[in-house]
Amino acid sequence: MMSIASNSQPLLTMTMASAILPQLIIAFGITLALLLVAWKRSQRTIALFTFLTLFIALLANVSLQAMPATQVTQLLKVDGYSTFAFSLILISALVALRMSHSFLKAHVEVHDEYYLLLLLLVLGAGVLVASDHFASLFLGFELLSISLVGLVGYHRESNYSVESAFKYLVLSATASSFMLLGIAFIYSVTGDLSFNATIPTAIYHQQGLGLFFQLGLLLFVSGIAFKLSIAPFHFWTPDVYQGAPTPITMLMATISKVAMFVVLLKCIIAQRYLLLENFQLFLTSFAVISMLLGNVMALQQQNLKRLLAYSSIAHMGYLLIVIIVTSAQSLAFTWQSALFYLAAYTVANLSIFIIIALIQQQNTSSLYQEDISLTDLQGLFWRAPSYALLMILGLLSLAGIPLTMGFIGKFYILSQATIAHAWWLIATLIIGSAIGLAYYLPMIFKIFADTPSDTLCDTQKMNGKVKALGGDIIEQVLVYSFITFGLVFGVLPEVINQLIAS
Amino acid sequence: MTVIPLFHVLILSTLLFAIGFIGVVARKNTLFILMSLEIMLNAVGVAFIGAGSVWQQADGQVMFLLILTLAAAEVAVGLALLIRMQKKYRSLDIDLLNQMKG
Amino acid sequence: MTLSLIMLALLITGALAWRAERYWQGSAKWLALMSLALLAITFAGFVINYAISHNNDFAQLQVLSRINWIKTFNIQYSIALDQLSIVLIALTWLLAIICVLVSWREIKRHVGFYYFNLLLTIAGIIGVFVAVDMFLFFFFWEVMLLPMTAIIAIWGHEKRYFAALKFFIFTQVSSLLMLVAIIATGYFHLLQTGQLSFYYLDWLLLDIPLEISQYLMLGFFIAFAVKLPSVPVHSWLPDAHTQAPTAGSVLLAGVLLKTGAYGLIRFVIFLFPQASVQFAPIAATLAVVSIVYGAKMAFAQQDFKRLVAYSSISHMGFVMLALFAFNSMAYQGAIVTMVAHGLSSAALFAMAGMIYQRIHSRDLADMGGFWQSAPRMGGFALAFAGAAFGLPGLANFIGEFLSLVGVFQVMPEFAIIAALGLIGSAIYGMVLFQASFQGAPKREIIDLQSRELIICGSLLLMLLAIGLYPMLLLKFSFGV
Amino acid sequence: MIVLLASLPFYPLVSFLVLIAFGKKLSWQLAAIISVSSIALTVLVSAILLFELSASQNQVLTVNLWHWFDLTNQMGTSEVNMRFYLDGLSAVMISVVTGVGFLIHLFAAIYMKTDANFSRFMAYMNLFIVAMLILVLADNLVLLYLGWEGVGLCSFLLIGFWYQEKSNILAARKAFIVTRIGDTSMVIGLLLLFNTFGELNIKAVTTLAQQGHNLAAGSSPVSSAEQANDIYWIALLLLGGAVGKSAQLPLQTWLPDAMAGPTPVSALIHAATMVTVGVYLIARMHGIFLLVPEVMNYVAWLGASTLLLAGVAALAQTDIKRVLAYSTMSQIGYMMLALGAGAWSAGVFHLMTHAFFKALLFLTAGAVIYALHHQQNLFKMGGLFKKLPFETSLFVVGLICLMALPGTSGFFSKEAIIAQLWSSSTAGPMLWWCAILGALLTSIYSCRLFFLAFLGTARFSENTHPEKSTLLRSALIVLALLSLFGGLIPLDLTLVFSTVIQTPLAQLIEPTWLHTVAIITPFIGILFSWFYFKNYRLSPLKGTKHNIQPSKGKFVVFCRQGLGFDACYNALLVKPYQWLAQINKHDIFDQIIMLNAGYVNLWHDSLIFVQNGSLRWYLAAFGLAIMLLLGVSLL
Repeated sequence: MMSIASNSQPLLTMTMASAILPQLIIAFGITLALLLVAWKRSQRTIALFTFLTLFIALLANVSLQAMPATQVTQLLKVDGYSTFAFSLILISALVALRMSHSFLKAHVEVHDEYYLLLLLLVLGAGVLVASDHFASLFLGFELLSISLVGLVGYHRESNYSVESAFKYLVLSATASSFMLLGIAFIYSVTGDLSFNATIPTAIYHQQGLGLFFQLGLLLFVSGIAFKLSIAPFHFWTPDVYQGAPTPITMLMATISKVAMFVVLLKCIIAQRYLLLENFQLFLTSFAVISMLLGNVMALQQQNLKRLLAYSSIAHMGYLLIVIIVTSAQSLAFTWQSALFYLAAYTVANLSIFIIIALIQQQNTSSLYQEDISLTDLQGLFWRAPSYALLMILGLLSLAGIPLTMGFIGKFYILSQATIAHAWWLIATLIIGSAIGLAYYLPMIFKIFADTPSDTLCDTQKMNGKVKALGGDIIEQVLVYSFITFGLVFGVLPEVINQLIAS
Repeated sequence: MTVIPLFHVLILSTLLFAIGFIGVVARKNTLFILMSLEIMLNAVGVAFIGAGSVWQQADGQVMFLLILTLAAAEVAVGLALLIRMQKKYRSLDIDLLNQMKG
Repeated sequence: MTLSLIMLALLITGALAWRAERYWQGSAKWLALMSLALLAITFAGFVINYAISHNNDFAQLQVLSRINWIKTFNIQYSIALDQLSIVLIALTWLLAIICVLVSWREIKRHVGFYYFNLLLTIAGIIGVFVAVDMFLFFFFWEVMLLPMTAIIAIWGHEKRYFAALKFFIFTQVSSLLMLVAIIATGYFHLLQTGQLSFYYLDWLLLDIPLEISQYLMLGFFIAFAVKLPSVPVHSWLPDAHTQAPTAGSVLLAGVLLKTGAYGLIRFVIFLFPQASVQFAPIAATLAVVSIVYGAKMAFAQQDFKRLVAYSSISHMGFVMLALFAFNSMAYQGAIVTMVAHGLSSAALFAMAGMIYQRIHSRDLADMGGFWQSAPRMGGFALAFAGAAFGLPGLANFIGEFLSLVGVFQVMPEFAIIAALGLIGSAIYGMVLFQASFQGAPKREIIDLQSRELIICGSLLLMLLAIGLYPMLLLKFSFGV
Repeated sequence: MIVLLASLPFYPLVSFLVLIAFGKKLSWQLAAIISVSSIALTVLVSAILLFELSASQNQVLTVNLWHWFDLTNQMGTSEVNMRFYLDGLSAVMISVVTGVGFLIHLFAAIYMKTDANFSRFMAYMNLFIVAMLILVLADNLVLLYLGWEGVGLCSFLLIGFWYQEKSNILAARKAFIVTRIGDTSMVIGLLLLFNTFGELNIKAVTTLAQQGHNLAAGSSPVSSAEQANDIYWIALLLLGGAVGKSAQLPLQTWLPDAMAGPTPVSALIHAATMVTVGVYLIARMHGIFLLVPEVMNYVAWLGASTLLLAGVAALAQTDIKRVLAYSTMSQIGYMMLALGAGAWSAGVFHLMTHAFFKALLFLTAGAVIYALHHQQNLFKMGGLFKKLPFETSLFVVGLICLMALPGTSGFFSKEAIIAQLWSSSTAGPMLWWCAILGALLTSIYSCRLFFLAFLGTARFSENTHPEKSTLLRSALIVLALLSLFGGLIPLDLTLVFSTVIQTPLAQLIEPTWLHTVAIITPFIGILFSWFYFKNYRLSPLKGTKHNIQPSKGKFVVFCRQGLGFDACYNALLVKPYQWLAQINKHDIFDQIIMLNAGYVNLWHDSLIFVQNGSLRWYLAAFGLAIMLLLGVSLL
């Protein structure tokens, strides 16, 4: 039972520092940003500065890939998996940063808090991804939640922002207190807050205090499930996704999901919670409900963001299968399938949200980018083929159709489930993806549908319209790069497998 | 100094937590919801302190310090939102916040 | 290697056609036609000189190339050819050219993108017929669906979205079951030989105990039963056919149904022999029910294309019955029926397209007495309806007779009920022909033009050739 | 010479293709010349072939065109190829088909010259001759089946030639589907046959069956019993096919409706050639039928019952062509009776003579109808002997052959059949009496037809304009001569039916009065109808205007509609099938699946209700979920 303060080695050796270099870069970035704000208040510089910090952190993180797993103080442990997850997070942050330019231009005053909150959010996620101790988990969780509350309610004038911010605040506060209570009960029984503490297996089954352990475990998992928007605790997701501005919804859908899932997986594997059979029961019930509920509720959604919220609930259900069926000897394979699926899910969501942001840019009706409905997609393919192609790729990837990363992700999960003979989970997955097709495909058909004004020959119409869809060179580059990302990794997933396999 | 068994501490914190949770669910005024959130967090603090003392480790108290900072941050953001809600809706009734549904 | 190049060429010419259409009108269809013809010739040339240089008659699977694709699962990009796939690919080439000819004047919106999708579907279908690695097979199996659904959804008729959605969900759900079966067999291979592989030839050496192979076989069977519509899961076909554009339904009926039958042959009967023998009675009942049910439903239809769609369900019921009889006579009958059905249903759908172009309706009530104003079209329609109900001298009769002889030796009572299906086919054949071409002439329609004559003429010639001299085809399927 | 045999069916095929390709452009004369000359050519070639046949050593000519396909079963593979096989029986058939066909083509060329798509008509007639020749010359049963279906298709096309009227289409469809039922039973027969003998070549099958039979007599009973049972079923199924095509009892309802087609069609297809195809099949497969006497008994009884039924129905008809149709049905009943009784050559001989006089009757009826501006109702004719003397005399010739008055060809063939009935093992005295009763009925309805149409007063006002063209009349005269003196054509089919096993059991002593009764029955019939139908033939007394109405009696109307067979088939088969099709129009399976989709949408609506946007409800749900999970984990 090693307490934090009393140990002889120096607190932070060189190897440890280099291990958590990306997180350190972002932390210094935040402080420098605060100083920058004091020195010269202009939105362009703060945006550029944030871009630089994130970019350098990404470079540092990628260079970390080859590094063996190192324990940085008792709180953090950086290994191949966390670096891959953190690079995913940094990429999504960069894309969100790019997308928020147009959104912020709509208001006159300078928005340096926006960028600060963004950096804080990324730092929180970084801490979470590398955490190895309940305290660091708690720190990362809170950093993430509080900064997200600020970002969700960023627009003062929009009528939804107060409502969604408040809903998110109250619900995330309750969830974190549930989680903390859970951690407290676990701590009270096991006596050690770090993940890889050796928990005597006897504890799992003894009455009395053991009961508190199980209660604590349930509370802890429900707190995390809230953040991952898993079925019974998903109620906040549709409203907050719709209320928040699009770049922030993109962040919520990708960064918070990736970070939370990685930390949940680390904690469950390290603490070997799966030995408890009703823990297995909780997770299976979570997975089945969220798979069915997410898909069914998304069926006739008209608002795109609400639809994507429900589809993210369903996808978290698919991901849970990876945890349920994991077994001691196939840990590496579990990590590989989980991270690949997360990568596919993130790329798909990023591509869809990029297109939603671009569409919202040009129709000024929804200044605060809340209500983007299915009819806005009408005939997008004939107006802007490249945008439509990216949207279709994203949707196909979410639906799990070959040619896209989503399919390889689903293939991973299905192979894991078949090895573990989890036939019922496979059946739910198949039914879920069948229902999923019932709302992904109509969206694609809508993209191909003829716009009512499509009388004149479509060739001239196309040239005229693309310019109108706006988006200067960087957006075009972003769109084309994501198309190539989606296709290349869809057809040749081997590239990512190397990255994960450490 | 009589040793208070861990069991009692945990029961106390669960009860306190339950009170806070009911406060959050039942209350109509947003201010009281924030207050009940505080109660829940303090209940967790109690549990940590109790656990820490049983295991003779400082971890419990360190966690409690962290919880306090969290509570402070949350309340700050909560009150800010409260003010904006007041300006926008002219009332603090939580049930006004239900435009987004379906 | 040339086979992958052919598929790639199809993709590239598709994109080219799409681009070319933007600059000068009408170039896409010529480009598509030229590329299809050229690639068909290259394919034929490749097969012939491969046969000569390696002097084998493709009786066994000739593996053409194996390139590592996904190392973590030991998945290779491996393709191979044998007699069955050559026959079916030849059918695909022919029907592809027919499709381009049929949609010459019918497609007016987004013409370039249409030909892109058409060529992509053809590439997908050829991929399905040549893929030997199970993952690659599944990959092509799904890739084939995407452009096909796009064709139905974008260029279809009034209820096209519903039909495209139904078509996609039906096939997708059943192929997910197949994916689970593929993975399970792959890991069984790992269990047995310690090395995970999805390679078809490795799987052939596996001996899986019956109670496991039974379920694996079922996973494959359901996916192929949906594609080859057998009764309980057939309801996507009539909708997809009625709403698809003519070329779409020609392709759908002509070739996509054959991928189901091909899958049955290669991945159910050859891969899990004991399980399929044990499953044979159930499959035979399903087949017989779909023969009789298809014929009955066809009789009740008012829509020209829906009637022909139900008739294809009845014909494919014959194929399934013949396959599950496990004797070489029935197997040859199945192959001839597949090719014959491909040609005759493609012809009937082309005919439906031509009628639709003239009177903009598919309802038999609007038709009537066309023979008066379009005698040539009437003649061809009679010949194709004759082929549909198994008139001897045309290809379908040979297929049906061979499969009936084969099935009779193994399960006589099923053969007798299937023979009753012949009466059913005569009834709907009569209804189809008489309602549209005989009776009091309601409207004047112009007779077949030169392009349409080429289509009908070539198809009729093929049907007659196979009908009168089936050795053309039969010496190809001795391999079993 | 072999090339001649191979090329026999190809002359009409060429003319068919020419007519189809350039149909519209050809004038009437040119089209007529092409089609009739091609049939003339076939007549010439078949004459040469007949001569060659008699010269050849074992009276058999075969030619192999090309290898069609192979059939394999456990006994090994047997080749099925396009081979023509000419022996005594098929010689008779091709002479009938081409000879009578040529005359009918000649008649049709003039009769149909005013029709708009004349060339299409002649094309179908040629195609019919092609299919008929293939059927007759086929050496294996699959090729026979090809001809069989081809003939069915042509009869469908020709019956529904005037496809503008709805009734013609229905008649054509009915004909095709009813014959198709027969064909399906024949296909099943073929399957069983191949399964037992492993061979579909007719010669080989008959020899195998014989060996099997002789062997069975000696060897173990097991294999023979099972094989005998198979042979029983094969014979029965082949009989089903024959019954379908030759419009015998169970499947005869299509023949009367087939009269909707033009008259030359009824003459060629529904009198001379197609309907006799069933008889040809049974004659050709006599080797099989001989082994199963019970089936031959069924054939006999079937023939007899159709004979009587058709005779009774013919009595009640009002349309001249329907009377002839029922008379054809009864004459074929005679042939079936003959085959059933084992009198093979007599049956085939009657087939030939029947072709002559029935074609003559139909053609003259056609000429009469043409003269009376397409009036087919007997009760609207009358007194024609004054107006159309030529047609009347020909009709009389036809009728006396039909009634088998001594000296005519009908007499020779019918007497041959009746003579062998009494003592044959598979028929018997009972059937002999049916045959006599049938002959009586035939003579009665013939006289009724003659009196109604030709004697009595003219019950029509417009004047007749008979077709006077010499070609047409010469064709009719040739036919009349043939039907009068056809009986003298020497026909020795002993070689074909050599395998007939002489019935070992003792000859039943035939009573002497057998022949006399057979000869005098037609005269009794004439006498009876002379008195019974008195008012039909006598011109009414001056001043009293009485026109004869078809009797409305319930029984007579019942007979007129083909003794209720039509009605009961409609009620039992057609209506239920249509009803079944209509109720399941929207595909039960489809609805089940759509039900699931609906169910999911129902789920969607109820769940959306849960997401009602109020924060406190979300929190309550949060707590509820935890309580639930806690409860579950405690259990």
